[in-house]
Amino acid sequence: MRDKVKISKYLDAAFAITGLLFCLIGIGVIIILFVDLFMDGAPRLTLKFFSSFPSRFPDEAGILSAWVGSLLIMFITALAAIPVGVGAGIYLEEYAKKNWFTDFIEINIANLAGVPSIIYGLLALGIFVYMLGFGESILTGGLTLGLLILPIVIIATREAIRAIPQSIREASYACGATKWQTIRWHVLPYSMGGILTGIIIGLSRAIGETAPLVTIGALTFIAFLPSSPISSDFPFISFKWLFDSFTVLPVQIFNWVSRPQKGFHVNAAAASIVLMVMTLLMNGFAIYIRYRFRRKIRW
Amino acid sequence: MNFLSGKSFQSVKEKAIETFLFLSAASSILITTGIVFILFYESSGFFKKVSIVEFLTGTQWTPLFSEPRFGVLPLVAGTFLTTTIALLVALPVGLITAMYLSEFAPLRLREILKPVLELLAAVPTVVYGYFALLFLTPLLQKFIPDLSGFNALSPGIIMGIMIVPYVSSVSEDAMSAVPMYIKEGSYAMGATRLQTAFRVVIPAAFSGIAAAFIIGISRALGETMVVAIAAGMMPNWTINPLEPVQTFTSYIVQVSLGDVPHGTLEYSTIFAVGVVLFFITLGANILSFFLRMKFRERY
Amino acid sequence: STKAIAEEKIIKIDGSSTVYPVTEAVGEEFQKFKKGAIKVTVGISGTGGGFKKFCRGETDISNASRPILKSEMELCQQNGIEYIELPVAYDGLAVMVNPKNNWVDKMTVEELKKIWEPAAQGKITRWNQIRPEWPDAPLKLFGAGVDSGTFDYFTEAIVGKAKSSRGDYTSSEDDNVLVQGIAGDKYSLGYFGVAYYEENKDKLKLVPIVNPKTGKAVIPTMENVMDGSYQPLSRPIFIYVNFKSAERPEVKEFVEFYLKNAAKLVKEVKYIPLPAKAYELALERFSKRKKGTMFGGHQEVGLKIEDLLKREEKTK
Amino acid sequence: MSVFDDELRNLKEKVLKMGLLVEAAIRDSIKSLVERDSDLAREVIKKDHQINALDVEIDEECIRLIALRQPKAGDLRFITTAMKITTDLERMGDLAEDISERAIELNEEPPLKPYIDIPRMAEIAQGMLIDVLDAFVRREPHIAYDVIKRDDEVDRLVVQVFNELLFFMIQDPKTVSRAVKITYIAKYLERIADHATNIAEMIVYMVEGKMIRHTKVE
Amino acid sequence: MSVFDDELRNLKEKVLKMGLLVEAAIRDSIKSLVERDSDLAREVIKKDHQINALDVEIDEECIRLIALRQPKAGDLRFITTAMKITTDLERMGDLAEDISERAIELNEEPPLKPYIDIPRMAEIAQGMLIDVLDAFVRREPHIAYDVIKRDDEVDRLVVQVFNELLFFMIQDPKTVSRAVKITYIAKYLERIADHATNIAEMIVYMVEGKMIRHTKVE
Amino acid sequence: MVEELKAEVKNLNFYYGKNHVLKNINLPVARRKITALIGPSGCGKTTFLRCFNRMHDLYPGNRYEGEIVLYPDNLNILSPVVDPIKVRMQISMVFQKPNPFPKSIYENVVYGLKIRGVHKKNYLDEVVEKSLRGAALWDEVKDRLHKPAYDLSGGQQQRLCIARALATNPRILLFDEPTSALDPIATAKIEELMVELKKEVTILIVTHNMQQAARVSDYTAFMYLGEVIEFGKTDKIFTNPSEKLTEEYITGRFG
Amino acid sequence: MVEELKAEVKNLNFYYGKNHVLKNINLPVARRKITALIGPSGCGKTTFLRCFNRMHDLYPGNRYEGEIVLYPDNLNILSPVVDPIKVRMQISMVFQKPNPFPKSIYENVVYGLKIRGVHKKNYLDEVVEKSLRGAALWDEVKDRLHKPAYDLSGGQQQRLCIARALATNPRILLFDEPTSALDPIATAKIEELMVELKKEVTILIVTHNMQQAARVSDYTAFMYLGEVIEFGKTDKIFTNPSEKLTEEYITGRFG
Ligand SMILES: Nc1ncnc2c1ncn2[C@@H]1O[C@H](COP(=O)(O)OP(=O)(O)OP(=O)(O)O)[C@@H](O)[C@H]1O
Ligand SMILES: Nc1ncnc2c1ncn2[C@@H]1O[C@H](COP(=O)(O)OP(=O)(O)OP(=O)(O)O)[C@@H](O)[C@H]1O
Ligand SMILES: [Mg+2]
Ligand SMILES: [Mg+2]
Ligand SMILES: O=P([O-])([O-])[O-]
Repeated sequence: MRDKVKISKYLDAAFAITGLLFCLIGIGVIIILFVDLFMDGAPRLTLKFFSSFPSRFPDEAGILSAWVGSLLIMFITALAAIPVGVGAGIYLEEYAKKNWFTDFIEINIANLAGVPSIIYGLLALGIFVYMLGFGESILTGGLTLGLLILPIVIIATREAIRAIPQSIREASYACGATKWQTIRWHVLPYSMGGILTGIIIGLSRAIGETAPLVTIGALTFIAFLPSSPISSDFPFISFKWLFDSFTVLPVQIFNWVSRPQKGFHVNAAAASIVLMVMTLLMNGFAIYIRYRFRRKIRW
Repeated sequence: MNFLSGKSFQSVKEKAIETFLFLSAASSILITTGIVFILFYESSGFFKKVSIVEFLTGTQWTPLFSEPRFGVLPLVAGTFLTTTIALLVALPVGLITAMYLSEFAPLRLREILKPVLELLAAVPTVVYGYFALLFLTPLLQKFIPDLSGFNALSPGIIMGIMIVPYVSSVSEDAMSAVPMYIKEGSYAMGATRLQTAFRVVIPAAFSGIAAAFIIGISRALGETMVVAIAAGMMPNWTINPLEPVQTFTSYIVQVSLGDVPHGTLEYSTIFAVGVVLFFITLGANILSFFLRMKFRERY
Repeated sequence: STKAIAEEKIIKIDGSSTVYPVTEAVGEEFQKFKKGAIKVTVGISGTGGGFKKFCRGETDISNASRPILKSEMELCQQNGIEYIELPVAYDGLAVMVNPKNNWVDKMTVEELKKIWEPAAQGKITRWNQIRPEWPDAPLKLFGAGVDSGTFDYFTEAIVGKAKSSRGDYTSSEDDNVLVQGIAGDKYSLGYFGVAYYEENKDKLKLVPIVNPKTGKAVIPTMENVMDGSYQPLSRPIFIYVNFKSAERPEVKEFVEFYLKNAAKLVKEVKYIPLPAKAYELALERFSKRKKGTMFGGHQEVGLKIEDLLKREEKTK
Repeated sequence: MSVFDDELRNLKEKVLKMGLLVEAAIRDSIKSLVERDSDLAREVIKKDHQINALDVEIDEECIRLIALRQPKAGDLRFITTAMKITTDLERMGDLAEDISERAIELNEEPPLKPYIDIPRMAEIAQGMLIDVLDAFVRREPHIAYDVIKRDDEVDRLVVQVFNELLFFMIQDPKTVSRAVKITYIAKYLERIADHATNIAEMIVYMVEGKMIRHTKVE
Repeated sequence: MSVFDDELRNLKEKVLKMGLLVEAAIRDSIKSLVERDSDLAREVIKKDHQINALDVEIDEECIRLIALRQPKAGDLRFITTAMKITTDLERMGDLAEDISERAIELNEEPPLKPYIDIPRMAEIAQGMLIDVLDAFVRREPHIAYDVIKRDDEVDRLVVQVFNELLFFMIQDPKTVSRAVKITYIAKYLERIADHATNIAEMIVYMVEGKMIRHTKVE
Repeated sequence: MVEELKAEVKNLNFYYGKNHVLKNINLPVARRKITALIGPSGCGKTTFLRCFNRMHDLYPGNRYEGEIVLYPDNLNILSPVVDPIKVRMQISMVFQKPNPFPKSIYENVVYGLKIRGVHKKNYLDEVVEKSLRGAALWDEVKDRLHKPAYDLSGGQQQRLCIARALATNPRILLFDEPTSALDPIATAKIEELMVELKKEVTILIVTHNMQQAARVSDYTAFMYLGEVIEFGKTDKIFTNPSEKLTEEYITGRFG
Repeated sequence: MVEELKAEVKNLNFYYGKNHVLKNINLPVARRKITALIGPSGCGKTTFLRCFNRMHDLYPGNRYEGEIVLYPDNLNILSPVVDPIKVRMQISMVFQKPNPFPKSIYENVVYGLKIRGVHKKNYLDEVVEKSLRGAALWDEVKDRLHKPAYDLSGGQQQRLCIARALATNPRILLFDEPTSALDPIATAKIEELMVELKKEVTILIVTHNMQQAARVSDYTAFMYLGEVIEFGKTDKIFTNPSEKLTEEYITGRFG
């Protein structure tokens, strides 16, 4: 028995080292990736790179239209996915009765989360581009990615809501609150951390997506910015930009990378760094929010 | 206070909100319906011309050649290969990482490691694709001289690494959710950390881990850009990971980006492939749903 | 905002990825020239994808690495779309091996056909099956994506039938990927656009192709392509202009700008310009609003620039 | 069978043991008087400490049980009753001791007259004690009620004895000292019966939960 | 101040009240004897029910407190002591009643002799009772020890009274009936002192947690 | 009993779907007294208590039969025409685990009013002070009303929940095992508080802890298998219950 | 006290990092007796108990000073050279919340042996029966040994945890508030069981419930602010404690 104990202890130690090693492999990959990209792309990371349009000359090409496009697309994506996603999450957790239909919705949402992004591209192509005639516009792109992250938002919302103890809800009801008051005053505020995290994780996934946008035709040379949402005439707000064409960072990267000239590959590396930093920032923000809310809300 | 009150403004508002939320939840069904509709509608032309039997049993996939063959099995093989390799990497690494993080790592280290590992999921997939092609493949070729420049192995591994955080993060959440008092029960019996992890924590967190695995599988099945870039786009009826292969997804991007006239039989192949892919992921997700139902955590 | 819309002048271009760099360069210059007053967008959805949109009237100009096909012509007709076909440059297909390959001096069309025809699938797998004196080593093949105009053209030119090819080779839509493949394997052989060779001279070695007519082995230099001696692996690429859009002054101005500056810009993006005469003829064709295609709705191989010009002249 | 039940049974047995010791003491003290056996009387006096010890022991046990077991309802009534019973029993033991003391004193003098009523009273009182112990053990309130009724007979006898002895004393002053002592014994016996009555009343409380003490008064 | 503390204070006050009633009863009964005031004696008898009522009330309260409050340690000793004290106090009340009864009887006959030792004994016993109540209220064991010591004086006086009366009776048989009654009264007072001693012993237990009862014996 | 009644339960039956959990319950609830519900686990105490504020309406499939009449209004609060939300305003509840909202102390207390649309600062301030004083918490928290409620200790949190329940000026307070998550000292505080509170409101308390029922309540109902087996004054129940089952339960000889 | 000792705590100090939680504790542990630790929340009872099986070794920054000597071996289990895993084999623990592993009843019981590499079926079967009998659970579960432990009721789960603890044949059993999650009837069962168990093993129990300490233990230690204020026979402590603090605590006049 002595030996067995010893063996167990050795195994234990060995596993600890293995585990750490595996973690380090993952981190190593990130570091290698980043260093690799950085060595290629660093020289191009100048202000000009951000303020220039694409060009046939690698040195002059920049990502202005791409990052503006990415931001606008993210805006639409968020606008589309957040209310619907959060609303669906709330409905499923707070309102839905347990029956075959909600089971069905549940399986359905889990499934949508697993549907390859490219299939969303096919869907968007059929629905938004052709059936609804939105064209290859910012609106289409945003809605497509919105659909793509909708399940992520729904699932995050549900998880966050589920973490709220029933006792809190009952406390609210016992004070005479209605269902919506309970949701509005308690469920939503307390799950906000989780929901926001889910949204940001979703957006950071969306911002790196290439395939679905490629299928709806985003790979575009655009040397100008979408029209301004503020116009000089009444009603001073214009929605024309929604229907403007767009490009986004990953698509730009994909484009550059398939060009023959070395210079474009450098650009691609630089743009990749930008994209990565953007996602890293978003993820960092998500982690921060999670941390903040975890600290603020205890049951 | 008047106890007896009829339908008030309050309850009308409640009802309206509930309706909105219900519609949000139902949107997921709408999306699924949309996907199914588009896939079937667009592939109906294909299946009118090509028998399902040939499609599902043929071992040659050359839909774009002058003498097209529509056997989807090479794509199945390619998808299977890359997915399997990815899972061979992601599941053990993810699980071990999760075990390490939840049971072995000091709290501080875990707080750092976990978000850093999650960054692996935040890297744009295009970047991973080139990483597999330009970094890993040449590296592997040093050890495996037989390895083709395009192969299933390298993107498989990279995909594996890419989905490690999905697996490890969700598994770790499930393992951390196993209450400390159950783990202490094991330690108090004289168990080592490893014994506790394997014998108590993993069984207790089984459904969460299973869900993590399914997420991993879905991701691997649906991943597009990595395989499109590094696996070679060669429909190859093989299970040799050293050879180039083509997956469902890479076929879809290939055609989306390519030259095939829309509305032709060739074009409709992507929807046929989409249908297959959709049903495979659907199957995985339904499986996961029932697994979760069956192994609901109870402690 | 009606004013804004009135001011908005956008030229929408989509289509072939092969033609994309040329059109992009033109678009860039044109916008500079117009100081941003006119906006140009260029997309990539492949020649076929481009035509699909074009024939639905969604784009003003379509990039094409091959002439419009029958089915596409019908589609355009259904939607009442008429077009003007304008050649803008030549694209040479290069056959490439690894620089460490010291045995291949040149190849004939027959040899290439022996390698690439569908019958070769699974059979022709070693170098010495092509020429016995070549090493007994595996033959690793790389080729343009089966969904590309390049693939169509290569199969047509070598095998004799478009899209007729063996399937057991590595293909990619992204030619850089092919470059990597060939650069990474001593026993590799592949084909793709010349521009990629130009950028990766250190990693690749060009294979001279024996011109079946002259019997001379030539490599795809700009001169050889332009003078038609690099045959059959060079082809013209086109833009198609929507007839109605051409009425719009900005489109008209753009197309004219395109043809006038093509010679210079094509070279800049490592493509092969048409002879100056050809551009003049094309301009003329445009100014006359010459509708329709010069091809019968199918691909043709071995078209020399002279032939093209002759046809152009015939249509005058 | 829980620990607490064991402890309660234990307590009950102790109370019973104490009761039986008291009963024996009463019996012996009367016997020592009737049979003029001073040794027996001294024996009774000597043994009283056993009763006293049990008294303290039972009290401590009761307090321990209350402190450690938080008895409620029936159990609680049982324990508090036990605690109060011991006071009565102990007092009965003391009274037996007192009877014995008087017996020793009386035995040193010539007998005044044969004891008739005193043994009769003693018999009743003893019977009351035995029955009351029985009622305690069997939780039987009817027996207890019955005991309470018998107290009147004892009271009647006391008056009778007192009057008789008064007569003696007035007739013959020499008997005064002895007669007074005998009236004392009668008084002691009356007290013993009173205590038995008290116990009976407490048993009624223990079993039925109602306090019938002092209800006759008023 | 918790409810329980309130209840305990309440209980204490009730015990005190009962004690004071008993003290008054003793005082009045002796006064009725000495001053030959039968009305006062009847008053005492009439008032005994108050004491009895308090006895039952305190007992019930104690049981209630044990059942509802799970007293422990000091509190528990306090409550059990209160429960036992009432038995003694009630008995003291009964004895005062007995004294009154005897007083009424004696008052109907001519006085035998002026009472000297009886009031003296009564004074001591009363003092013991008052002190013991004081000890109870102030949780002061020293006072209790002091009370215990004084019991001997009472015992001594009883013997003295008894001998004196014996002398009377032998001398004059007519006095027998009265003298016997007076010896009874002395006995009653002795018992009262005994009960005060008992109470004192219980107070020692209550405060110090040690049982000193019966420790003199043996 | 001749106490004034605050409520009366008449032939109450309750079903969780098909599960018949409360069986024909009749119970008077004396005004400004504490009535305790005791009984073995699963006997339906919580279920019964939650009928009083119609908490069961929150979950589908639950069904009441019978009446709970509230006096002096003479209103059956189980009647379907009665708005459960209004019932809950009048009959507040304190739960087993302290469940303050993760907001400030102040916000917790005024919640019940705010959802009723009361927003007048002065008035709210007043209510906060009054309720916190009522819950014997004012002195401990008056300097940090706007600090998070979760910084309070468990016992303080539970008193905060009581203050929250008091803020809407309820007529009846329901306590469901309010101290089972607290240590003995905090428990004692809450118990004292309940005794204090009954000067103003009627209290119903469910407890597993018989001692607690004994300590605080005026009346006790012993429930078993969904029925009220015995109901009476608490001291009677604990010193001398009428029913054998009750006796067995309170002396721990049960099951 | 002249009982035979099973263990003796000598000058024990314990630190959570810089937090000095146990202060110079000395305590004899009588063999085959139940020793209860009581005291207000946060006084260090759990911390103290968990020193006995070196549970604190699981978390970084914890530090012991002093000795816990185990008799008759005369072994200081806190000594750094002693393997905590071996200590835990000898000194089993039962926790506040029943914490069976999510496995079958059988697997739960044999867990301690299996991790020691014991796999002989016959032997394991024997141990399972013996341990379950020891935990007074055998009759209730003998027909479903291979069913999930989570299908058992709370009280049964806790007894299963006791059986699991017994399976390794420990010399000391540690109980940390073992019934605080159970209802009174299940609690009574566990208490009976503990009394039964002390025929074989030495038991240390932490409890918030003074009544419980009173009911089951032979010795009681009252702890306050990390110190043992009073230690003695349980009946002494509950009827007549020597220290004022103890008296205040057990009569509920504390804090
Ligand atoms: N939502 C529900 N659906 C169906 N049955 C339920 C539900 N909630 C409780 N029950 C059942 O109703 C009965 C009464 O439950 P309730 O919670 O009222 O008991 P309780 O007396 O409060 O028990 P405890 O003391 O354990 O809290 C139990 O048998 C329980 O199993
Ligand atoms: N992991 C820890 N780190 C730092 N301090 C701790 C830790 N665990 C407990 N403490 C502190 O040590 C002291 C003793 O805690 P412990 O849990 O032993 O108390 P306890 O007597 O068991 O209390 P309870 O009755 O509430 O369970 C407390 O003041 C607590 O705040
Ligand atoms: Mg309950
Ligand atoms: Mg603890
Ligand atoms: O994109 P292509 O049509 O030129 O292959």
